[in-house]
Amino acid sequence: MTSKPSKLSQWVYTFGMYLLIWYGFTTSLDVYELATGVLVAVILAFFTLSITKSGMSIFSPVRVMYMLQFIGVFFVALLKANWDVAKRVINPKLPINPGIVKFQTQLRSEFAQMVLANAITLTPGTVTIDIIDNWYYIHWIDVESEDPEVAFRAIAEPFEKVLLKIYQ
Amino acid sequence: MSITPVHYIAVPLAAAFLIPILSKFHKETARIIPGLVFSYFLVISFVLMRQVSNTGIISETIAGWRAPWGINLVFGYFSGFFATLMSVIGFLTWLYSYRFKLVDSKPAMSYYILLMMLVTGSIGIVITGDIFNMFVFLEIVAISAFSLTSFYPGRDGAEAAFKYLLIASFSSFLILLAVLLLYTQTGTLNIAELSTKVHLIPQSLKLTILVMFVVGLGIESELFPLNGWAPDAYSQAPAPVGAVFAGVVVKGGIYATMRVMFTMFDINEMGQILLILGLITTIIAEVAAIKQTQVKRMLAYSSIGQMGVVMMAIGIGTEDAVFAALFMMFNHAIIKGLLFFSTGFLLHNSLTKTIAEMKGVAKKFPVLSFMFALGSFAIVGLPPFSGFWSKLYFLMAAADAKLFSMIALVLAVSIVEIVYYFRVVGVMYYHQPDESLPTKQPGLNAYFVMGFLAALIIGVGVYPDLITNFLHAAAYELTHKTEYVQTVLTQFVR
Amino acid sequence: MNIVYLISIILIGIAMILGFLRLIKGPTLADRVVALDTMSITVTAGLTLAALYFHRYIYVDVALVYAVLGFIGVIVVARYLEKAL
Amino acid sequence: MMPYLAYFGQFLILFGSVFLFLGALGIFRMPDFYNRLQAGTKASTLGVMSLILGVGFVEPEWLVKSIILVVFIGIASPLSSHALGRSAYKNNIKPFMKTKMDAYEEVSQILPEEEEKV
Amino acid sequence: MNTLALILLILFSGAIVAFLSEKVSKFLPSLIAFISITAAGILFYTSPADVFNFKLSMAGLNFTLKIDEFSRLFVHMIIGLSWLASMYAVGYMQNKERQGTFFFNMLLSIGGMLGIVAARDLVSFFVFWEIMTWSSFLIVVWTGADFRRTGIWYMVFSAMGAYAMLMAIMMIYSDIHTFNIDEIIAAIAEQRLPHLVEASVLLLFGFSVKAALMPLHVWAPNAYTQAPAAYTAIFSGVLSKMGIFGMALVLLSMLKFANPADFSLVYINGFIGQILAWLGAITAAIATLYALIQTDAKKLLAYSSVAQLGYITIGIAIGTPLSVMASLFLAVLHALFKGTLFLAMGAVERQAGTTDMTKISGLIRRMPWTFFVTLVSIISLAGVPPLAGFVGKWMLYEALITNGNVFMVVVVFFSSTAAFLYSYRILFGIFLGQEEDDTAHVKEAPLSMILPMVVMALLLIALGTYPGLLFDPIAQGMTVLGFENVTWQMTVLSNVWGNTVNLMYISTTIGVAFVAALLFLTLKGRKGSRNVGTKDISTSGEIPLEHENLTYQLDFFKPFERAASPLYRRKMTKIYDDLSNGLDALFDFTRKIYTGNGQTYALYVVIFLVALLIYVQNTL
Amino acid sequence: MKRFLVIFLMLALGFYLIQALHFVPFGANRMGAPADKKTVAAFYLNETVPQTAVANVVTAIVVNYRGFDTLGEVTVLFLATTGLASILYKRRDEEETERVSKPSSTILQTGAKVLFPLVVILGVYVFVHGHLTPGGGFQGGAIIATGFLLMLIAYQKYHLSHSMLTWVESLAGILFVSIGLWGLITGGTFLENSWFPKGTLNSLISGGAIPIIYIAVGFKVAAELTGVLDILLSTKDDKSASNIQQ
Amino acid sequence: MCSFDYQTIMSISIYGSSVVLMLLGLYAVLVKKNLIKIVIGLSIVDSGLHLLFVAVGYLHNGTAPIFSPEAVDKVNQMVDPVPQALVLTAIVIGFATTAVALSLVIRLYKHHKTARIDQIKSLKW
Ligand code: NA
Ligand code: NA
Repeated sequence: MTSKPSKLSQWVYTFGMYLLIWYGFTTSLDVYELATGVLVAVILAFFTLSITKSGMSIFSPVRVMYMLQFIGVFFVALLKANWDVAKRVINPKLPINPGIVKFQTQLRSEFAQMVLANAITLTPGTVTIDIIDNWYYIHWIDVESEDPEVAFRAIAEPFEKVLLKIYQ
Repeated sequence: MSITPVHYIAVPLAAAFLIPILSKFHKETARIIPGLVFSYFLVISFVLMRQVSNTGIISETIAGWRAPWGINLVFGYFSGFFATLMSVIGFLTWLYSYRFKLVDSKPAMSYYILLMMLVTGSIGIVITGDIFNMFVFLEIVAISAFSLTSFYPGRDGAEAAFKYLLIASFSSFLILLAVLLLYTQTGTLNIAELSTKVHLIPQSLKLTILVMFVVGLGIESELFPLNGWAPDAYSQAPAPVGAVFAGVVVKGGIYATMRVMFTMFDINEMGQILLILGLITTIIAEVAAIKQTQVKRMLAYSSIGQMGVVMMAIGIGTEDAVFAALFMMFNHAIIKGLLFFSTGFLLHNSLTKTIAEMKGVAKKFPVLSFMFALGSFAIVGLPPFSGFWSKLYFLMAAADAKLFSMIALVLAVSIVEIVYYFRVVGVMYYHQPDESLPTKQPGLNAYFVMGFLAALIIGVGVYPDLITNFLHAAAYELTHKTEYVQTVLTQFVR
Repeated sequence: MNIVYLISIILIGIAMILGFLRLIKGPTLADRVVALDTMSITVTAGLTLAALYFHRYIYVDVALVYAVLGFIGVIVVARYLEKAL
Repeated sequence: MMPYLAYFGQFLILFGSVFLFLGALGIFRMPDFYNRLQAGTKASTLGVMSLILGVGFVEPEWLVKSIILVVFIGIASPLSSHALGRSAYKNNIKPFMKTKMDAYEEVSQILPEEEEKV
Repeated sequence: MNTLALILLILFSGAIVAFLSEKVSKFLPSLIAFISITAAGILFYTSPADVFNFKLSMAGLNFTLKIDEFSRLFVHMIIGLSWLASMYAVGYMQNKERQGTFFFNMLLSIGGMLGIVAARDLVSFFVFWEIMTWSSFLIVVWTGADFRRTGIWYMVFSAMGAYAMLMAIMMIYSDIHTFNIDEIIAAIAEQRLPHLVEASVLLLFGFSVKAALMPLHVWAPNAYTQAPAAYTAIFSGVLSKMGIFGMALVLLSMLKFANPADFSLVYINGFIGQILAWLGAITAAIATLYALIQTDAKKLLAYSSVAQLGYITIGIAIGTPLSVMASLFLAVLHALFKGTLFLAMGAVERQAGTTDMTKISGLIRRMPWTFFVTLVSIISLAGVPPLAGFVGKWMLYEALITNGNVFMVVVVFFSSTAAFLYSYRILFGIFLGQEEDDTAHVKEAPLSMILPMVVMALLLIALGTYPGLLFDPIAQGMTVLGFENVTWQMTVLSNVWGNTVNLMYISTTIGVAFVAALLFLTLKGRKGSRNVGTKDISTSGEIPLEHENLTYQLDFFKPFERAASPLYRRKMTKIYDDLSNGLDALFDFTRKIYTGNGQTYALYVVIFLVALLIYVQNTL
Repeated sequence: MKRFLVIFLMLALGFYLIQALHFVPFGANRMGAPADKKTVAAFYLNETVPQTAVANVVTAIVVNYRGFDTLGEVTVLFLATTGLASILYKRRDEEETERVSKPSSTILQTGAKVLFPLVVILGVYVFVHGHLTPGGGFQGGAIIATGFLLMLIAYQKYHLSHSMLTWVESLAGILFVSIGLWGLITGGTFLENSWFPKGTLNSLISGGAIPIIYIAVGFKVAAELTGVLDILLSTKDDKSASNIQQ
Repeated sequence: MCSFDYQTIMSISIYGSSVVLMLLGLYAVLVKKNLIKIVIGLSIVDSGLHLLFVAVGYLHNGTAPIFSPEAVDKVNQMVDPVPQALVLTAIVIGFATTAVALSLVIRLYKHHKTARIDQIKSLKW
């Protein structure tokens, strides 16, 4: 996210998200339900606008496409990695070489950093321990290399690539 | 809109919720509104007591569902006695502490709200007709009491409150468990309906439930060995709160015990046990009291001792004994109130609150000292003060039950009581005063409160019929539960 | 009963037991919390399955609330372990 | 269409419960905290997400809420794993055995050993 | 308005007014007290006898007050002595602080005593008893000198007594559901009172405390000494007689009316009487021993009072017509002479600052009136003819011998002889002998104090000469107790059993001899006396072998004390001290149950819960 | 020694508890057939829908049949916050001592920011649908409070407006009592529900005043629990909870 | 299966776990020295009791007492709603108590510099 979204865009985004969540909970298009949802969304948006960073621009078609791509990439990685975990669990004698490695990210958006961190955490073998000044510290169950570059490529590169596209 | 028992609860709750907002605009509302509520309590008590004497027990339904479907409030002579007593003590306590200068407005607001809710909760215990609702009110009282116990900053208040909380948690646990087991066997929570259904419970389970009630409510009624919390709480709470503990809170516990043992069950099932517990409580408490160096702690142990005697009277279980128990509670409330109130100023600046610090205060505070001495004379049961009559009626009830060894022990313990009260009076009057201790003079409001209590003590002492008819009616109502049950289960006030 | 559900329930049940064993074993508080975290996730799954089995939509709400509370509970303990509370 | 969606849902349920089981097994069998964290929470998360989505497919009316649930778990579960891992590290729970590499040591403020045993 | 109620109301409201009037003027309380008692007295003596009857139904109980012929005897004592003492108090209390409290309590205790003797139901009796007790307690501690030893002991012993009475009252109540004494007596006669024996013993225990019978006497010497003299006269003179009144009520009124067919009861009655009589005798003897070694005149008189109450108890306990009459006679006399003596000592204390006999002497010249009343009272006290004390004692000997209690006669005789020895010391220790330098400024007490004392002294002289003056009311009172045919003559007392004692002969003979001896000694002494140092004992012509100074003032009875030391070794107070220390340790141990650890309290709760569950499930 | 005593006590207590539960067979019907309405439970099951048009019987009991309990319960919470404020009250000069800052990771902070609205909306959903789904004021309020808890622990310096909390809890409480009193004023009983249209079963607008009360309760509970958590979390200098627990 | 049928197992496991929870909590309250642990013990006791509340209301093959559209005809299967209503109150009260307890612990620790209950007894006898 390079430029700060306009106030209105922020409002609409926040309100829309909240109304969406409300609909998710109620799954009902009843007039009263929706009216209640609107009321809730407006009031909550009023109080939480300060913590929202995004605007409506996040829903540009390109970004939505990349988002879908990210989900795809993520699911593939997830399945692959879970297979790995399954093996480890069934046979815990597999070679493990735990350690904590670090690498630098180019993502600047807090949200994007969080998404990346979560993606890393959710793919087995790695847990994001911390992010300090754009450096990720990752607990890696089988450290392949201590070199940040190598670690980055092995752990985060596919995710970051897509995320950079969404949040640029 | 006529006055009904629910006003006892609804009005203070509305006030309690209003105070935090209103005191944002005007700080004084935090102490004025509770005063208005307490005054209104007096009005309610008066109106309802008249109504009871005209038409009998009042059963009010809540939310439009008659018992047992909904919760109901019951106000008869028995509940009315407690509610009125609590209202009066509450009002006096508020008046007494009206001029308290609390450092800033926030704790002051807490103090008055908690005080009001302490009394409201106790009245709730007394007027509710539902056993689970009674538990809720017990908890309202408990939470307010913990906070008030630790009201003064510093470590000892917190210590006392923690012990109180720890032990009171056992009480909640046991009462709740007992209520649950009762519910599983009878399918109801209404006290009146329960009393018609407890015979359905298998004997062994019934005994377990009874034991849980005895222990759970015994904690609230300060029975030995369940009363470790009490001396600490009484002595650490602000003096007027001590008066409320003695005059209101413990009465709530005793009321609950009586309601459960007499109305829900049959007193004969646990009477013997309560009798013996009461006796042991009295003996140990008075023995501990005589060894105290702190005045408020001494008063606390003394209170426990008195409650032991009340419990003995409950254990005897006859109408006369209940009458004596009610009379004792009335006396205890007003006399302990007077003692705590006078102590509050006599030891106002004292940090340690020891008896030694009251040396020769009579020279400086003749009226306060006189009040304390009067309270001492009354509480040990000397005629012509009100304490004498309750003691006499208790002994008569015990004599009727041929409990001579108990009478002997109670009387022996009374000697101990005389010694420690008179010792304090002696220190106050017959020692040289310590000039170094500047103490605050009470205001007119405090004098009025103490004067009123003193007048009551002497008035009832000289002319006990001021209240005996009323107490007889209350005792009759408790020991003949048919009217209660009938009224609750058939009467539907809309 | 659908065989799929039966197998699922058995697997979830075993998962609960295994998690519980770890919860008891520890050895550190962190280990127990991890076990608890896993168990709370498993319970969420179990609740959803129960909603399906009993055919009561409202149990999904229960699962949702359970998931939220379980998550925040773990976060609290984690922060507590960091001595940040 | 409907039965196929339901069959897919049932497959997801089965798949999910297997991973839930594997996750729990990992929690149970793995030798140290970090491995448990790694093995346990991930597989369980995948498992629960799959299972809930499966339920959504079996009962399409519930799908929206299932997705909400899945999204929530998808965000929350890694967060809690991360928080746990971080706090365990700061609480001096060292990675198991022959750790060669600890890049975090220099930047993290590990809490001192408790000086006062109360 | 009922006269009896009015009298009590005057006294009680007078008490409150006196208490409050202190704020107005220091002087006012004493005046109000005097006026109240005067008013009560006038009301009592101007009303016909049958109006003293008062019934009240309150709080579900029936209260009955009635003054019969027996109580009337005591009312005379109470009102008479109180009136004189309150007159005395006006001067005595002058310039003292906290007079309001003093007169408040004084009036209350007087009202209490009147209530006691009038009460015809046990609750009223107890109420008045307690009012009398705590108000006298407040006077005892009024000076504040020794609160713990005097105040607390008095209260503890009083409470023990009162609660024993209360226990007895409750036992009676549990049997017949009434507190009315007449109904109780009727029930006793019909054998409807199973707890009669226990109740009687407990009641007597309670009365013994007030009568300061061994071993319950330890409070008395201190209490009598510490109370201001104006009150001690009442305290020792009539208040302690309330114990005697109660004993008479139980032994002569209640137990005597037991159905004669009930042999066990009659036997027990006799048995209880015997025990009580022996306690009285022992009390008399031992208190006399202690009186002998006192150096403080008030303390000496206090022990003397204990001893005298011992004799009086004997008479009541023996229960024959003659012994009862002797007792009542002695009771009235004791009120007079001990009252006078305490008042006199109060005057001495007020004027000379102390009653310690080692510190003052030779006050006869400074306070002649006081000396005169003291002399008269002491002669009466010592039981020496011609004054009335002799008559009373003689009657008692007679009663005891007739009843076969010969050994008791020996004890009483010893005590009354010794009484002469100790009372003689007051005379010499304070009034006679050589004047001390620092008492030179002492003046005679004011008239308001002298007057009551003189009145009482004159009464004593009158009664000594005409003891019959008292026999009439006593005999009338005794009819209430069932001694119906006791008749009297001026000099000869006779009754249905035919004992005849010619008092006039004996009294005249000994009286004449005594007066002659007194004159002789006085005249002789005036001729050949010379002044020596007050501590100079060589004048008696003997060389002191020991280092003690054996003047009248100092250690006069030291040789005796040493000889009798085994008798003094075991002090009753020591036993009570040990007892109270033991109890104290026990209490201290017990209170440690409250360990302060909240967890321990929680453990108590669970232990108790489990114990109760086990008990209930296995026994009920 | 004490340990053995306690173990013995626990065993004995367990024995008697189990003995008592022996009379409460698990899963047995103790209510009787609902149509009989012999027990209160059967009455509620049978009568809730016709009488109140509330789908969730528990809600009908909590808010209406036993609404008085709920008022008491809300009061208990209110008193807890009031009491806590006084127990942990510090005079202004004491207030300076700040706790040692141990910030959480940015990941958690961002996550909390993202999840917070979701949790709050969930809470609102739960208490608004208290009469339809398993939920209600307490549950919803508690969920909202956990949302605030998340923020409080993710951001150590997260500032809550106490004035706001006070307003919310007081107004909600007043609303509850006022609805109760309205019943009295209109000639009925306290907390009377019949003055409000019932609506149709299983729609948002149903159950008369019950949803309104539950919404009030939801707000009140949310504010109170949040207040409690805030007080507990913000009143520590160096004596943090983690230190006490050793 | 054999002698243990489904109902017995459920009964033992549910009642058993609630009793065990209560007893474990009580044990902690009575034995643990640390104030926080004691408070946790109290909470565990509460939890056991709350579980018991829900358990006694259970009906075999019962369903939640909510007349949602798919369950309007299941009135005979619905579990006892009353204990559920009661337990709600009990939970809230338990929470309030715990909150007050914790605040007291904080204050005690501040003043006594310890959280050992056996060292916090300046009020005794
Ligand atoms: Na409680
Ligand atoms: Na609790």
